[in-house]
Amino acid sequence: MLAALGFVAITMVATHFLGPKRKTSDKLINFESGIEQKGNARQPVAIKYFLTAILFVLFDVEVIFFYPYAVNFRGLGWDGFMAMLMFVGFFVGGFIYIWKKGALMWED
Amino acid sequence: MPVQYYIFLSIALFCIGVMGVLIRRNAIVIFMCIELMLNAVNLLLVAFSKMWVDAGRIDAAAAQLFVFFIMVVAAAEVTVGLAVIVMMYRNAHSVDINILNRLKN
Amino acid sequence: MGIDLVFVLEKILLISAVLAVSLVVAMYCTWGERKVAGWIQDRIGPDRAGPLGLLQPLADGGKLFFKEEIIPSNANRFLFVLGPSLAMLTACMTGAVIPWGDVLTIGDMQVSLQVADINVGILYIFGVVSLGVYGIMIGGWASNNKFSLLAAVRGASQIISYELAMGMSLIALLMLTQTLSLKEIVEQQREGYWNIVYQPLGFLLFLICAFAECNRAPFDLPEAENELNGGYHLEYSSMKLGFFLFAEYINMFISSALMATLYFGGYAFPFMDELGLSGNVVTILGIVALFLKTFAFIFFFMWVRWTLPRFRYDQLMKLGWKVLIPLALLNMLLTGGFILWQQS
Amino acid sequence: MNALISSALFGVCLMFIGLVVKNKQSIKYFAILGAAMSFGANLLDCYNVGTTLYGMIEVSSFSVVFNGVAIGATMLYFLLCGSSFEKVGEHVADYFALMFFILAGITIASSFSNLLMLFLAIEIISIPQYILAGADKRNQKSNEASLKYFLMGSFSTGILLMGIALIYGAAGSFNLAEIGLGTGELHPLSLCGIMLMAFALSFKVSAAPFHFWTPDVYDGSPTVFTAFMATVVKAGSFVAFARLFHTAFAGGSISEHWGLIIAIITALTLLIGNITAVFQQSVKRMLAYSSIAQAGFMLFAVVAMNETATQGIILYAAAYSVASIGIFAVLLKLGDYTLDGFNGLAKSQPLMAFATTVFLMSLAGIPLTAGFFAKYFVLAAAIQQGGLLWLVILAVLCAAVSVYYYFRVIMAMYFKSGTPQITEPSGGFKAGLVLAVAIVIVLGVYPNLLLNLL
Amino acid sequence: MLTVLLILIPLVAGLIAFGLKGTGAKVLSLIASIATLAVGVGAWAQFGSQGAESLRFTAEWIPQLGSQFNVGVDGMGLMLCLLTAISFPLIFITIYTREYEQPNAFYGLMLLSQAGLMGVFTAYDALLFYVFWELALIPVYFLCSMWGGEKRIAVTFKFFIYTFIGSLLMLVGLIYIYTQTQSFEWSAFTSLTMAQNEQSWLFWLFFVAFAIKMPVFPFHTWQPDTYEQSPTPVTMVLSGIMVKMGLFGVVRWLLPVLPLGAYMWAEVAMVLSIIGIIYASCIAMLQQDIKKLIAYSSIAHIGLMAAAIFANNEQSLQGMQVQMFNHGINIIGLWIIVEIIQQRLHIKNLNEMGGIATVAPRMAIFLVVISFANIALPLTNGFIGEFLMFSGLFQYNVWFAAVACLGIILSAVYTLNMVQKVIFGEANTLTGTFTDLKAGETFSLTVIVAIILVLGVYPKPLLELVSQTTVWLDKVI
Repeated sequence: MLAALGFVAITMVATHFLGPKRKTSDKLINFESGIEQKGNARQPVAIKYFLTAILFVLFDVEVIFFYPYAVNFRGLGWDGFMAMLMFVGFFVGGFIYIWKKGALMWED
Repeated sequence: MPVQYYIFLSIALFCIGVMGVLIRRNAIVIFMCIELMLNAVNLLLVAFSKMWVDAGRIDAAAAQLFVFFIMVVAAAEVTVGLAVIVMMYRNAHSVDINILNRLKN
Repeated sequence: MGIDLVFVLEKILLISAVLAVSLVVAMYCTWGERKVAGWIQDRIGPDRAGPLGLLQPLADGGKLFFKEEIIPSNANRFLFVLGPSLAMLTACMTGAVIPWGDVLTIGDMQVSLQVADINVGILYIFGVVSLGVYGIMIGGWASNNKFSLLAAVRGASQIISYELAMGMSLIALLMLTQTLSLKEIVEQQREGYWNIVYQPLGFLLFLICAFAECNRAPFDLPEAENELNGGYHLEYSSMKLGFFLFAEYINMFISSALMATLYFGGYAFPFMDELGLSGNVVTILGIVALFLKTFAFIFFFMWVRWTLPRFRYDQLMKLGWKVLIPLALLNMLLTGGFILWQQS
Repeated sequence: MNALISSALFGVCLMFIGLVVKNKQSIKYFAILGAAMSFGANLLDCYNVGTTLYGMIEVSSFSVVFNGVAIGATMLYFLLCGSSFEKVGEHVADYFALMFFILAGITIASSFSNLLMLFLAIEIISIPQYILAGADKRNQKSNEASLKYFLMGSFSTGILLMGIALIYGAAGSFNLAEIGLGTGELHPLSLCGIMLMAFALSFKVSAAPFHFWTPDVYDGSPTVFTAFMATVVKAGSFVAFARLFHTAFAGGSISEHWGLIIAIITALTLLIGNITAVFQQSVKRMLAYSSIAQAGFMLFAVVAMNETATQGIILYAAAYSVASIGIFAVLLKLGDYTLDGFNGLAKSQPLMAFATTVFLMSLAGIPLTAGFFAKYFVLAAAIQQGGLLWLVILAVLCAAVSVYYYFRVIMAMYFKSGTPQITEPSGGFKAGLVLAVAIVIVLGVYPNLLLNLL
Repeated sequence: MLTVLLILIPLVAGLIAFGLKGTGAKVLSLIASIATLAVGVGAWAQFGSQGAESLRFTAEWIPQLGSQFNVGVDGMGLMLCLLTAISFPLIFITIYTREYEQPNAFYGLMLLSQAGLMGVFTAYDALLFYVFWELALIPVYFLCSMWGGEKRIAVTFKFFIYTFIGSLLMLVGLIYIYTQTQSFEWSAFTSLTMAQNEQSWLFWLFFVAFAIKMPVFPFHTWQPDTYEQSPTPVTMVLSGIMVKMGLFGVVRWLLPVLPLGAYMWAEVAMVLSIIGIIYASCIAMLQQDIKKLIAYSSIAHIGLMAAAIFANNEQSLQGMQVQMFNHGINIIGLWIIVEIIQQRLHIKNLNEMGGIATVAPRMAIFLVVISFANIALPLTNGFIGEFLMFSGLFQYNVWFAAVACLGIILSAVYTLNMVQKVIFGEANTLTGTFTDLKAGETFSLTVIVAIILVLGVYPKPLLELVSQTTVWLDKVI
C-alpha cells in the first residue's frame, strides 16, 4: 500500500513538473461545451442520487452481516439458517418497501 | 502494545470529535466528527475486549458484538442524518448551522 | 532481525512486481482494447509505434506525462489532485491480496506469491473498492463542472448500487468455501471442482457487477462521451487524466483476476498435482494459468464493450436493484438450503 | 417482550399498509387497532414476569406496567391527534409506523438488562424522532428542528457510548447485574463513564444544562409530533435513565458521587424550565419549557433510589403523558398557538376548555388529578432518600411557579373574552378528551389502579 | 357514615349542578345544602349520644402510602362542620333572587367548595386532609375569577399562588413526617416524637401554609383585595369558613403533631398575630371601602384567634374555638348586609352611603346587632369567645394581652364608624331609593341574629362541644 502511495505521489509530482505551463484565462475556466459558463456547478442534483446513496448505506450494512454468517454457516446448521431467514425476511421486507415506495424508480 | 495506548488513542480521537462538534459550523463536518466519536468508541471497546480476554474473561466477545451494533446503528443514523442534511440543503441552500437560528424568534 | 529483513525484502520485491505487472497489463490493455476493437470492427488498430503498434501505450504514456497540467481556476485544488490519486491508489491496492501463485521454493525459503494473505481478503477488496468511489466523486466534484459532477454522481450511484449486488452474490460463494481468505479459496478449488460448477448464477451476477464496477460498457454511463462530454474526468488533463483512465484498466485487470481466483480456480489448473512436476514448475505453470484466465476475462470485457450498446441510466439502476439483488438473495438462500440439506 | 415484538411488527405492517391502503383516515384506525393489540400482547407478558432473554431483556412487573402505560398513552394519542397527521405530509402510515418503532424502543428501555440494549433502546427511540421532527419537509423550521435534534442527539449518543465503553473497561461486562459498581472499589474509569452517561442521558431527557435544544426542536417540529415527542417518548427515556442508575450504579459510595451531580442537574432543570416557561407567549413553546420543568420532577425518580421512586416514575409517566397529550390535542385544534389564541375558549368550546383545565391542573400537580400523586410520589421518594430536602423545597417552589404559567392558559380560556379560531372537534375527539379527563381524575383519586399492578 | 354524607352530598350535588340548565342548579344547591345541614344536625345528635368514635369512617384508599379514607369529627370539627352546614343555606337563600351568568357553574363550584371544606374539617388522614384542602381552594379560585370585580383575575391569581405555595410547603412537611411514620393516620402523626430541631423547621412548613390561609401578618396581603374583588357570596365562604381552615389546621395538625416546634415558636407566632391585629385595625379605620373594611376587621379578629392558639392554655383554646364558630356567623351576617347594599346601590364607598336606617329600618336593626356581635359586646355570641381568649392571653403574657386589647377598642371604633356611616345620617338621592329586606334576606339575617343572641345568652352547647377537644389539646401540649 505504501508502495502504491509512493508511486502515485511521485507520478503526481513528476507530471506537475514535466508538463509545460501556459496559463490563460480561457483555459482555466470550466468547459461547458464551449458555451459561456452559467452559474455554479455545485448545485443540488436530483434527490434520487442521494436516495441511492442512503439506501446503499443501509443495505450494505445488512449485507455485511451476512458475511460472518456465511463463513460460519455450516457450523450453525438449520437453526442458524432459520435465524438468517428471519433476517433475510427483514431485509426483503425493507427491500420490498422501498421498491413499492418508488425509491427504485428511475424512469420518469 | 499495552491497552493504555489504545485508550489514549481513542480518547484523543473522541476528544477531537467532540471539539469538532463544538467548534465547526458545517453540518456535514459536525456529522463526520460525530462519526469519529463513534469510531473512537469502537476502537476503545475492541481494546477493552482484548484486555478482558487476556484477563481470562469468557464473555469478552460481547464488546465486539457491541461494536457491530454501533456500526449498524451508526449506519442508520447516517441514513437519517444525510437525509436531514440534504433536506436542509435543498431548502436553505446551506449546511452552515449558523443559520439555524430562525427558531430563536 | 535477519529474517525480518529477508521478509521485508521479499515483500518489497513482490509488491513491486505486482505493481509493475498491473501497470504493464493495464498499459497493454489499452493497446489490446484498440486491437480488439479493430479486429471486431474489421480494422487493424494501432500499428505505427513499434511492431503491431506494440509501443503505442508507451507513447501514450509519454505524451500524458509531458502534457500541460491544467487545474481550472474555480476548482478546489486539493481535492482536484486528490481525486485521481485516490482512484489510482485504490486500484493498485487491491492487487495485494490476490494470490498470484502458489509457493515458490528458493533454496530453503518458501516464497508465497501473495503480498498479504489476510484472512479477510474479500472484505479487504470490498473495502478498498468502496474507497474507489471517492476518487470519482471527489474528482467530479472538485472540477466544479456540471458535466463532471453529473457524471460523478452517476458513477457513484452506479458503483455503490452494483457493489451491493456484488457483495450479495459473493455470500453464496462464501457459504460454500467457509472462508474469506482468497488463498484458501484457491486451495479448495485445487482439490475439488472450480466454484463455477457450484455457483453458475453467482458467477453471472458477479460478472455483471464487475462490469458495472469498472464502468465498462455496457455500463459506462459515467463516461458516456456523447452524453456528458467525457465524464467525470472532463476537466482533467496530463497524467491526472492518465490516472483515471489507468485506474480503470487496472480495475479491469484486478477484477478479472478476482473472477478467475474466485470462480475459476485461480492459479489452480486441472491435474496440476497429478502431473508429477516439481513444486516450482507447478507454481510457475499456475501463474501462467491464472494469467491466461485473467486475459480471457479481459478479452471478454473488450468483446462485450464492442458488442453491446450502452444501457440507459434507469435501465442500469433497475437492473442493479430490481434484478440482481433479488437474484443474488435467491441464489444465497438456495445455496444455503442446498448445502444444509446435503449435510443432513 | 411481547410488547416489543408486537409493536415492532406492527410498525412494519403499517409501512406496508400505507403502500396498499390509500384512505388516510382508515390508517389511523389500523394504528389504533395495532396499539390495542400491542397492549393486549403486553398484558400477556404478565405470565412471563421474571424471564429474561439471553440476559438482554428482562420482563418485570415494572416493565409490563410501564409498557402498558406507554402503549395506552400512545393509543390515546392516536385517538386524539391521529387525524392531524395528514396536515403534516402525505406519508401518514409511515409516521404511524415510526411511532410504533419508537414504542418498540420504549419497551426495550423499560426492560433492558444489558447496556447494549440500553444503547439500542435510546437509538430506536431517537432516530425515528429525527425523522418525525423534520416531517414537514417544506417548512424550514421543521428542517431546522430536525437537523438540530439530529446533531444534538447523535452527539449525545456518542457521549453515551463513550460512557458505556469506559464502564465496560472498568467492569468487564455490559450486564447490568454484573456491573455492580456499588460493591467494589471505585474505579476512575467507571466514574468517568457514569458521568458521561449521566450527561448523555440528560441530553436525551432534556435536563438542564443540556436542555437547550428542546424548545427549538419542540417548537419547530410539527405540533402533532411534538405532542408525541414531549410525552410518551420522554417518559420512555426517563425510564431508561432511572433503570440504568438504579440497577447498575446503585449502592456504595458510587451513588453518592453521581447522586449529587444529578441532584444539581435536577435543581437546574427545575429552575430553568419553570422560570423560562413563565415568559413564553406561545403555548407550544411554553409546553416545551414545561416539559423541561416536568423533566426536573421526573429526575427525582432517578435521584431517589427506592420503591416509591419506581412507583412515582410510572405514575408520573402516565399522568404527564396523558395530560400533555390532551393539551397538545386541544392545541392542534386551535389556529393560534399564542396565549391569546385561547381567549374565550370556555364560551365556544366548554368541553375542550374544561378538559384543558383538568390537564393543566394535572401538570401543575393539584390534588384529585393524576399529576398530584405523580409529584407526590417522586417528592416522597426524594424525602425518603434523605439529604435532599433542599431539592424538595426548591421543587415545591418551582411547582408554585409552574402554577403561574399553567393557570395563565386557564385564565385565558375562562376569564378573557375572544373568539378562538378553531376547527370543530369531531365526536370521536370529544370522546377521547373525556376519556383522557377520566383517566387523569381517576388516577388522581385512586392511583392504586396503577400501583396495584406493580 | 354521617360524616361521609357531609362531604358526599355537596360533592355529588355540585357535580350534578354542572349539568343542569336554568334555575335547576340554584334549586338543587339549596336543597343539597339544607340536606347537608340536616345531616350535620343529625351528626351533632349522634355525637352527643354516642360519642365521637361513632362518627368515624374508614375505608381503604392508597395502602401503599399508608393512607386511608379516614374521616371523623371531634367537637371542634363538628362545630366547624355545623358552621359550614349552616352558612351555605343562608348564603344560597340570600342570593336566591340574584341572577348569575352560567348559574350551573356558579352553584356547582360553590357546592364543591363546601365539599372541600367539609372534607378539611373531617379528615383524619393527612393526605386526605391535603387533598380536601386543595379541593376547597380550586372552586373558590374559579368563583372569584369568573364572577368577581374588575381586577379579579390578577387578584385571585395572587390569592391562589399564595395559598398554593403554602399548601405545597405543607405537603413537604407531611411527606417528611410520613417517611418517619409510614402512615398518614392522624394518630400516627400525633404519637410520633421528633427531635426539637426537626420540629422546629417542620413547624414553619406547616405554619406558613396555615398562616397564609388565616391570614396572619405578613402573609395577609392577598386577603383584602381578594375579599373586595370576589363576588360577595364567595367572600362569605372565604371569610366565614375558609379562614377557619387555617386555624383548624393549626389546632388539628400543628399543635398535636409538633408540640415542641409550636412551643419554640409560639412567641414569634403570637407577635406576628398581634402585629396583625393592630395593623389590620389601623388600616380598617382608614378604609372607605366597606368590603375592605370588613376584610381588615376579619384579619384583626383572626389575628386574635391565632394569638390565642399559641397562648396555649385551656381558656384561650376554648375561647378560640368558640370564636371560630361565632366569628363565622358574624362575618357572614356582615357580608350579607354588604351584599344587600351592593345589590341595590352598586356602591362600596362608605361616604356615598348614609341614611339607610330611615328607608330600611329592619335591615338597620340587623346591622346594629351583628356589629355589636362583631365587637363582642356582652350578650352577643362574640363576647364569650373573646372574653375567654383574653383571659387566656393574660395568663400567658400580660403585655401581649394588653396590646391585643387595643385591638378590641379599635374594632369598636371602626365597626361603629361603619354602622354610623351606613345607616345614620341623611339619606342621599341614591340611598333614598333603598328598599327594605326581602323575605329571603330577612330569613337569613333573622337566623344569624337568632344564633348571635341565643349563643350570647346561652353558650353552653358550644362550650360543651369544644370542651373535650380543649382538654385533650391541653393535655397533649
